[in-house]
Amino acid sequence: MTSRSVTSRSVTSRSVTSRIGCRDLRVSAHGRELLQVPELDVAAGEVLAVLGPNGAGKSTLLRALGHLGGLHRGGDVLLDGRPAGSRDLRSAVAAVLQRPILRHGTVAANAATGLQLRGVGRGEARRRSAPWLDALGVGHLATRPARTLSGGEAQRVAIARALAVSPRVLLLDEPFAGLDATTRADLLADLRVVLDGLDTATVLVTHDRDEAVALAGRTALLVAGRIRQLGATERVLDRPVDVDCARLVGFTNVLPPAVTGRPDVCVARPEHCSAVNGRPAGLRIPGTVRRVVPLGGGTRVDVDTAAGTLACLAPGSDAPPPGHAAVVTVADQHLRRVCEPAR
Amino acid sequence: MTSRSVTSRSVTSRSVTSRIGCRDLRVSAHGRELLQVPELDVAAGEVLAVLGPNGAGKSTLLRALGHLGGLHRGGDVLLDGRPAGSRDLRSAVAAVLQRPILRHGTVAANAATGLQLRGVGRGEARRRSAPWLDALGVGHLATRPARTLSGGEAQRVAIARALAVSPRVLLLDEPFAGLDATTRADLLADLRVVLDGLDTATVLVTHDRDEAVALAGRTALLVAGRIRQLGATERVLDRPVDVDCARLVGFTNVLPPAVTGRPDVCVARPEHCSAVNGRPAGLRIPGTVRRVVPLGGGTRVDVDTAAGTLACLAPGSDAPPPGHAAVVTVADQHLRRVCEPAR
Amino acid sequence: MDVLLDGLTQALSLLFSGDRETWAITLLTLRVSLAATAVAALVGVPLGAAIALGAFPGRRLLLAAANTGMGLPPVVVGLVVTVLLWRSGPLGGFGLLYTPTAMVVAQAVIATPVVVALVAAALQQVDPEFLVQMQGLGATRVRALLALGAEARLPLLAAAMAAFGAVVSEVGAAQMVGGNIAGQTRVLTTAAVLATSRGEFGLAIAFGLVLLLLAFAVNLVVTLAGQRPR
Amino acid sequence: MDVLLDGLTQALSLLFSGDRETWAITLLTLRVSLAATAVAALVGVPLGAAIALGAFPGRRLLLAAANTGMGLPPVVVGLVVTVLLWRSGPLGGFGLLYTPTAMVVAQAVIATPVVVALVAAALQQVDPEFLVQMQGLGATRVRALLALGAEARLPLLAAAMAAFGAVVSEVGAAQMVGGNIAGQTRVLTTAAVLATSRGEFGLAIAFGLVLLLLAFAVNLVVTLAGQRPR
Amino acid sequence: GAPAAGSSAERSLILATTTSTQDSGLLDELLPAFTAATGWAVKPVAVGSGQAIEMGRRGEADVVLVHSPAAEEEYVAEGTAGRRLLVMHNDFVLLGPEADPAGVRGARVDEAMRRIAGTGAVFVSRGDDSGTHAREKSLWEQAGVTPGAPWYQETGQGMGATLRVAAEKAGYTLSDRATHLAQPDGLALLVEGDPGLLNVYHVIEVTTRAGERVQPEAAAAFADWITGPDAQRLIGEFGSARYGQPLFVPDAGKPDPTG
Ligand SMILES: Nc1ncnc2c1ncn2[C@@H]1O[C@H](COP(=O)(O)OP(=O)(O)OP(=O)(O)O)[C@@H](O)[C@H]1O
Ligand SMILES: Nc1ncnc2c1ncn2[C@@H]1O[C@H](COP(=O)(O)OP(=O)(O)OP(=O)(O)O)[C@@H](O)[C@H]1O
Ligand SMILES: [Mg+2]
Ligand SMILES: [Mg+2]
Repeated sequence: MTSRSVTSRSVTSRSVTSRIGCRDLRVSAHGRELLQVPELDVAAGEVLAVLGPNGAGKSTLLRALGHLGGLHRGGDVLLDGRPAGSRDLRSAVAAVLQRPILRHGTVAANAATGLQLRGVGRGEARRRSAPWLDALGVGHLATRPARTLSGGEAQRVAIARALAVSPRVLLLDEPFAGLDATTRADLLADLRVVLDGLDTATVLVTHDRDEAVALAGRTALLVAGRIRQLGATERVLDRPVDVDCARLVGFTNVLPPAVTGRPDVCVARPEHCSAVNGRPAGLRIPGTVRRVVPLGGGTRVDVDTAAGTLACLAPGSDAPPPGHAAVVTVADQHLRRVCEPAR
Repeated sequence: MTSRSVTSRSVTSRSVTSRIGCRDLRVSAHGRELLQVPELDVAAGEVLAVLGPNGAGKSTLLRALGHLGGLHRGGDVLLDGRPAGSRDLRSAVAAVLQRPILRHGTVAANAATGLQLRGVGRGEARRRSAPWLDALGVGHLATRPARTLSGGEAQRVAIARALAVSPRVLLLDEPFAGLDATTRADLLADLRVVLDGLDTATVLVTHDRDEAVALAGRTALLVAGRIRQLGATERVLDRPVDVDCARLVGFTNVLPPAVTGRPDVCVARPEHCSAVNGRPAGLRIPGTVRRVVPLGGGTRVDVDTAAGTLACLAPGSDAPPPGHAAVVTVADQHLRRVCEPAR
Repeated sequence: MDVLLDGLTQALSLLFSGDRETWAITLLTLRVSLAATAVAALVGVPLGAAIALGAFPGRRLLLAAANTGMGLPPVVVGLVVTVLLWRSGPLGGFGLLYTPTAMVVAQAVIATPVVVALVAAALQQVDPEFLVQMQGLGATRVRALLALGAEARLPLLAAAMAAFGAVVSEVGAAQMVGGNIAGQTRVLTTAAVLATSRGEFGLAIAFGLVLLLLAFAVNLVVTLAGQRPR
Repeated sequence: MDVLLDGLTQALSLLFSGDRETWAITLLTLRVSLAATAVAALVGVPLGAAIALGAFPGRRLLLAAANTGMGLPPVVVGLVVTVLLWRSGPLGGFGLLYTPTAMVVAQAVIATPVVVALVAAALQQVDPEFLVQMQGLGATRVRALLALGAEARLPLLAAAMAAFGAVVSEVGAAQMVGGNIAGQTRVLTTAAVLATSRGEFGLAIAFGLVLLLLAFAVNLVVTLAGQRPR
Repeated sequence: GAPAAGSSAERSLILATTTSTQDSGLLDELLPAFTAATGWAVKPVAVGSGQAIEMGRRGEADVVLVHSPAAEEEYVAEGTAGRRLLVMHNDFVLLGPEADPAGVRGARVDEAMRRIAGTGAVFVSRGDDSGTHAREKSLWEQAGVTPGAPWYQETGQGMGATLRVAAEKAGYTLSDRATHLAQPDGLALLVEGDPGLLNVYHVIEVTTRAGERVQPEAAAAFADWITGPDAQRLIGEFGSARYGQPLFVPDAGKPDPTG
């Protein structure tokens, strides 16, 4: 009874703001726990970005939030602050899965699917979904069989199909993967406007930090099935709390206390590390050049040090040759202190 | 006879350098021409990036080059400078399709597929493909059924599977889409090294200009089934030859002579246009603010002008409110002159 | 060979002279077979779908049983149903033996494993993500299943046609539980057998041709229905 | 009901007392049905694959024909084959009528449309990109098709089992072209019919059970072969 | 008088009979007349004699019309059957290839059987415990021959199918005259008219002793009608129009030749 009343209290206290959320959500498959999220809330009008390495459980989280698919799920999904059943979620949620799954039939029929599944008549559904096809630049393909589309075209149809139902909750799984850069840039801007207008709660899974910055007020970092960090996007991307989070947001050089002589583990981005010219201030870590990779716009130098192999990314192409001694330098302002990874 | 000897001469003249290429390649479906490439050559050890909008025919080009699938193909594919049949291409080519297509069975079995299809015994094939799974960070999944993988994990298996055959020609269709940012960065570096070592000719389809810069010496821009521009990557990305190419590589603001008063059409990147503070030199185009989209790291301001709607992207968040008059300014050094799009 | 030609001629004359008995037999054949297929579908489609989509213990055993069941000898099914419907049998009170209803029962038993096995095979081949995506667009369980059915339309129709084909063409059970009673339970196959045993080979082949025509017509209707624009 | 129990007891005693005649009949049944299925597969698999993967004119017509063909009445097939094999018939010179070979021919005719239709359905359901990806890994045409076959293993096995089930359990054609001659062309279904017409219902059911056991054993072997680890 | 149409739909009896009565077309002639006369609808189930008698034994039929005297007597002796009445007869004939390799044409039937066995000419038996098969077995017995492979082959099928097998294999066989007349089988009629070749049909009533759902009044109605004058006249006329000779000889009331 006690734990129950606690739960319901905490639920009520959130119900004003939370459109979609969960409490103590767990997912397992074949006896392995894929996901465990004690608490998550996304408000109406808010976009939450979810970043994480491959296999972290991002797609699993989206599915669990929408009660999609046959997962072994535990815990509650909350809709408007109240525990919701699959039926409630069906009418509230629209999802774009990681891979566009289109039906047999034309593009227009596919775009209308969401509305039709919600009971809208065929003609009406097509009328209402057509503008979304135009918005995503695939209106001219309306009469084409969906199975002949290119990858990016199919992805656009999948997005149009989900937006056409004006959902209260939008679950997007890497929706912009496969879109060309120009469309993607325009869509980021357009989607921002659309979502603001729709008062939709959006969960956006992405690997692109720029997308998170552009669309999401808050970002969650998911590693090995757990949310390690959740907060304002800019802060999450700049102040990782542990080594895994640091790696995830680009601080891939990890410098343990033994190497730096500082009390905490420090992390740094390769683009802030240099193997070429010792900067005046900051850390200096000696090592041997392992390899030099010219990368178009710059050069990546991997240096073997006491902290393992550190990557340095610099514009230009001058680098010490492999096998030579080098000193990796990082300015203090670019160092971040983190905890050891939670295990 | 004449045309024949011309062809064979031109073929011989290239045969020293060209690993994979084509002459007068055409693909059509349902009577619609999807692709027409008069000439293309990729040398051993070279990486050619192919950029293009969705539906441009990039995947079609890859398939045509590998004689993959049942396309209505015309013209010749050249292998080592000589017109090649499907049989020749099968033994030379490995492809990563846009969508990872895995077989029923374990990850290890999938990784070994390419070698087994080339006649390598099962045990040997598994032994030789295992290191590639490790290289792509999915070695620990070897015994898992391939159908339970996450999207990114499947993509990695597909890449490992193709690399495991050490192909003479590698066709990659957006191979890094769906990979997390850290893996992608590492893989870009690793792949560079691997490809240099393998002496493989690679065609890389991508939407990511950074990937092209990092991996490809030359880049082709494909629009509506035709290669509009082909050259050194840095030049292609910075000096588009026509409006379509300009849009494709990020010069999305198109300024016609009528607006600029200059003889040619000019293009500019949104990040080089400003609606806030008139810069001292360069172009000034007056207009009305249509909308302001805050995009995390900056603000996008769309301005309605005589040249249509122009997008301005600037860090920070100060922007004139919608409806107000504004002047879009671009520095001269950021303007590029292009032709009208070829029709 | 002249027997075959003879059969063709007789088939045409049977059909176009509007021979009342032939039409009655054909109609009964259609009614019984369609009813049996419908019953088999009613039982078999949910079962096949459960096998394809579910994750309950005994799934594989059920599938193996269904596959074996496709080899259920109609004669034996007929015999078992007969024994059950016998006056002395447990269901004798209904007096169903030697009625079309009994034929429907026996043929439904024959067709059900066909439906189960082929429906399961058909649904298992659709992308497993399909149902998830339909749910993700707001489909309730029923609507999602309907969408899945529409997606697997062609193989499902093939399953239905296999089942219909199995019952419309079988003779063992029809003969045994129906008794081949003229005007009551005589269907095209039993009529063909009777004609054969009377030595009227041309007539037997004519009945066979009418049967094929019937099967083709049903197939055509079903195929066209399955390809309606959407 | 006691008839059913009686059948079970007799089936067991037939099998375990090692009744030589029963074993001979069972073996003949297996041989004929397997041979017919093999012939049907030899003809039907390439045809079904061509329908599924090809793009030639008449594809859909062929498919409709195959679907209709699943409803080929065995009685009529038997009759037509008989007429052709008659001494006075065009193929009478071979003296095949009332031999197991004739039964294989007739049953292969019955099973081929089943194989064609179900193979086509099975292959059409595999991701069309699959073949392309196999080619993209260096598969020649043959190897790519083999890989496709492995991928569609389960529905292909279902097709094979449907075909085997159809022939092993049918009686119309077996009776007509085989003649149910003791020791020569008597198979389990015709033996069951004979037992029935002799009023030996228990024995008939016993033969039916043996038949089911046989079908199940074949299914088991095929299923296990299909699930070998890879 | 005839009962109302409404109730006649409810009143139907099951007649278990042999395939020969159905294959010859006799039933098609008799049953409508019976229904018209008595109001009983009939479900005729045409099966092997063995199965027909078994159905009577189990009470699954109301009345049985068969031609297998030995099996019938055994059945009646069990005590569950009612009246067994003589209905009609026709005769069996020995058929064979026109060339007659065993030289049986015109011989007495037991001599013919011996010659067939002696020369090893193919003999095709129905082997299905039908009335015809039962008679054939007793003929072998009388001839003192034990038939066996390879010349003796059993089809396990009805008369029509067996005639075709015999024709294809150029063998001898025993058939009832009606089926032989009805089927253009290409076999020559070699032996006929022997007293041992009489084919006698009896109607047997099934009683409630065989099963509680049996309708004895239906059995009585059928037995009475088929041995009555109207039915006997129909039987006597049947076949003349088509074959130029009657196929059956009505016998009701005559002394029973089978004892
Ligand atoms: N079978 C077909 N029938 C008609 N059109 C087709 C067919 N297959 C492909 N197309 C069209 O050809 C064009 C090129 O397709 P392709 O897949 O090559 O594009 P792409 O450049 O790879 O695009 P993306 O970036 O979206 O992957 C697309 O517009 C596509 O819709
Ligand atoms: N049915 C299953 N059985 C076992 N493991 C599974 C199953 N389904 C998913 N997984 C595993 O669960 C983990 C999380 O998968 P998920 O698809 O959520 O990852 P993700 O974060 O979306 O990755 P990606 O960035 O690659 O899309 C992966 O390691 C995946 O292999
Ligand atoms: Mg995912
Ligand atoms: Mg593509």
